[in-house]
Amino acid sequence: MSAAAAFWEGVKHMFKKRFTIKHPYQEHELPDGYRGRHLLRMDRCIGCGICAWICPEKTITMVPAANQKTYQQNPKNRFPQYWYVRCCFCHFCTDYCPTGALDYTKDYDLAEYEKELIIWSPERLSRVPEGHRGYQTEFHGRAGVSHVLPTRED
Amino acid sequence: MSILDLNVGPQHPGSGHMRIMVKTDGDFIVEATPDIGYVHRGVEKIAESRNIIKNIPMICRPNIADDSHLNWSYIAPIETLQGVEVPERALYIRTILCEMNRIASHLYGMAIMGGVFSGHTTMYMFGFGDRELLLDLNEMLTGARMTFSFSVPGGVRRDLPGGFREKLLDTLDYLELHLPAIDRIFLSNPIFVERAKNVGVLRKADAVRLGVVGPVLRGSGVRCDIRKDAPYGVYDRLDFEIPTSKEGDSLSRWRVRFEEIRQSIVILRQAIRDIPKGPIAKKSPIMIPKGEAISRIESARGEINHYIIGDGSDKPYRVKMNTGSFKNLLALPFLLKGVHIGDLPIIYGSLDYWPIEADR
Amino acid sequence: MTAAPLVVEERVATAARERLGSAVEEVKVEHRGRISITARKETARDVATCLHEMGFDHTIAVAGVDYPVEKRIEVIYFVSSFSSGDLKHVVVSLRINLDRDKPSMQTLTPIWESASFFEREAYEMFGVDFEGHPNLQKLLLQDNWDGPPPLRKDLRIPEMA
Amino acid sequence: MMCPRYDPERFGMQAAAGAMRQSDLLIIEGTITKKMLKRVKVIWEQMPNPKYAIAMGDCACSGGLFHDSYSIVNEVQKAIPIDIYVPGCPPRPEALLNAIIKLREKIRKEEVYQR
Repeated sequence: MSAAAAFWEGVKHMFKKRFTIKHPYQEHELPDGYRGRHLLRMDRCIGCGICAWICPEKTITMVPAANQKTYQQNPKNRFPQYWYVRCCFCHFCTDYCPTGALDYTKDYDLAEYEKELIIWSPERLSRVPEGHRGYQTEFHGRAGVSHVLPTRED
Repeated sequence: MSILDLNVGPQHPGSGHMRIMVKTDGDFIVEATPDIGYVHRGVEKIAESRNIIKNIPMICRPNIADDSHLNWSYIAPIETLQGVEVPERALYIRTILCEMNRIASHLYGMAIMGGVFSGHTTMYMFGFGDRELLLDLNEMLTGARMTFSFSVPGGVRRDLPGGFREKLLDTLDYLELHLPAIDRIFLSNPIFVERAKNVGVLRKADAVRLGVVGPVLRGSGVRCDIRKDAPYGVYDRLDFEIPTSKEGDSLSRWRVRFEEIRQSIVILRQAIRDIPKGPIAKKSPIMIPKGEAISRIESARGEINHYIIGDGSDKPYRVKMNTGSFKNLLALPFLLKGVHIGDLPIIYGSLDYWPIEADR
Repeated sequence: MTAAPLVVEERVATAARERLGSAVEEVKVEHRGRISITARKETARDVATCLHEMGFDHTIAVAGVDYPVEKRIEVIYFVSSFSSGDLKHVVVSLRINLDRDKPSMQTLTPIWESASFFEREAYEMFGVDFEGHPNLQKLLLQDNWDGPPPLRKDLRIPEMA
Repeated sequence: MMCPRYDPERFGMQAAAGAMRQSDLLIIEGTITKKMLKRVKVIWEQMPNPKYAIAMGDCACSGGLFHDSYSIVNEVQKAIPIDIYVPGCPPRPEALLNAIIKLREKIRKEEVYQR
């Protein structure tokens, strides 16, 4: 195996299909169930705080909804607020939420200039990103406290 | 004879921070002592303060190139203590994720430790390019590129999504076609062979005495692989060989990793072919009964052990985490004695040493 | 998992019992591939040499465990074998109990050289002093660490309720 | 991120691989332990002005998963002025590229003497 063969191997790749994705103009298509930012459905959240309990980094704090909006299914008026600088995107909160109020989105671009801007209030979390398909039940663990997951025939 | 001190600094193009304090006499290394701990985050201490589910993301972080093995090794003692019977399909899905991870981790190692350390940029581009395809598969199966936290005590968190089987088989076909190209430009490239042959030779007796594990051990001719010696999961039902080579030099260690990629492709094809139907998880409480257990899992960098003591609460009493890189570190000072300074990156690279996994 | 006949494990256990006799407090076969031997501080070295001759040629882990209630620190050497064929799946855990205030024991590095970094880590994290260790220095902690050995139960981190 | 799929050289970026004196962007990727903090400061001093820093990943921004460890520095911005925080564990390569594009906008807007 001479050096020329090795060199030719590299040169051969000049004529092959380009592998680079020109990022800002071409997007890499993310699969369903990609674990990006969370999506909160405020009409389902009962404020039980299991998501805050199971979070490994204590990212989630329970805060009242803004501008005195009340939800009848959430008597204590407590909603999860995420501090994404600490979140490891393991999505145990989404799996353990008993009412399925949390969901996966494909939104991953959360960089900010200051740390405080990365605190996502419940209202900001409940904004649905465009092109979001509700695959929540397919991937959602609906595990309740002990994580038994639904079986799904492939 | 003037002994000069040389710091192969904590930050270098390799992965993670680790300093080697080298004493050189002219161009030859008299003595090299590794100084580690620059990425020591105290995983074992924090693990005692969180319940077993909260620990999973943290236990997998020390080696993000090889996340699923750390996860399985942490879960195994908990499952033996809890006595929960993991369903067949979950074991098969774990095996699929682990073998995909082994290929991605070896490609990462060849790209950074083999390519960048010996200035071979094409190997770096080939290795990272092919690894991207596997990361796409990881995204599809688990939702994350490298850090899955996918196994929980009692099973796995998701089932195989639709279309995963075809995409996996296509990726494996492409990899099988592209491996000879990687072999031609890297392993059989006379320039790299000249640098890596008979460099950093670790004979069989020294390898056993120093207790090195994984591809470093198999590169020295010791046929030892936990997947064959103490089979866990479904490895006793899959037939594959354990590649070893006799010489024990840097090139043979890379050759063993390269052959292991081929074996992992064979394993993946069998696993995806005869994966049974059925549940993917079993209900298991967040609690460890009293007792202790140690697990042995073969990761891409060698044998990983987790020794967990449970005291009946939901938090483990003691988690002792032990990774392949920490055991291979002992070979570094031994191999670097009396070696030309130019060979240091090649020898250090051939150990595929991952400082974050060693410091924990 | 079918309860395979623990032939190999029984053979190793009985061999250990005869050759060591009094030096060993207890030899127990836990389950497939796991044997635990409890030895005293003084007899640790010759138990180790006996195990080494039996074929257990390297350590896969050395774990320190702190039991503040019983006022003891337990150092566990997990050893296994590369060279001999049928011992490959067996892990012997050699347990040595030390007093918690001044834990010190003879180093086993001359017998298992693979234990040297493990012992340095146990020294740093638990304060166990290994007499005769080639270079017993700090391994992982930062240079000016002044607190107690971190893995002992008396160093509490904020989250410990 | 430096791999062929998200080629950053299109943005005129190259991994300096240890040549601190020629680089002007320091990406803190991952946890800074107390032992490593001294070295990070040494690197930061060696870089020529104007210089910028990105805290990439949870561990660099806020300690992330290991926030209560005994050997971790939780707030790196006390030691080094951080311009952009990129959450994620680890963040996607595209998230880092978007952060660098955002940093370039910030550089265009501010004058150099403010550094």
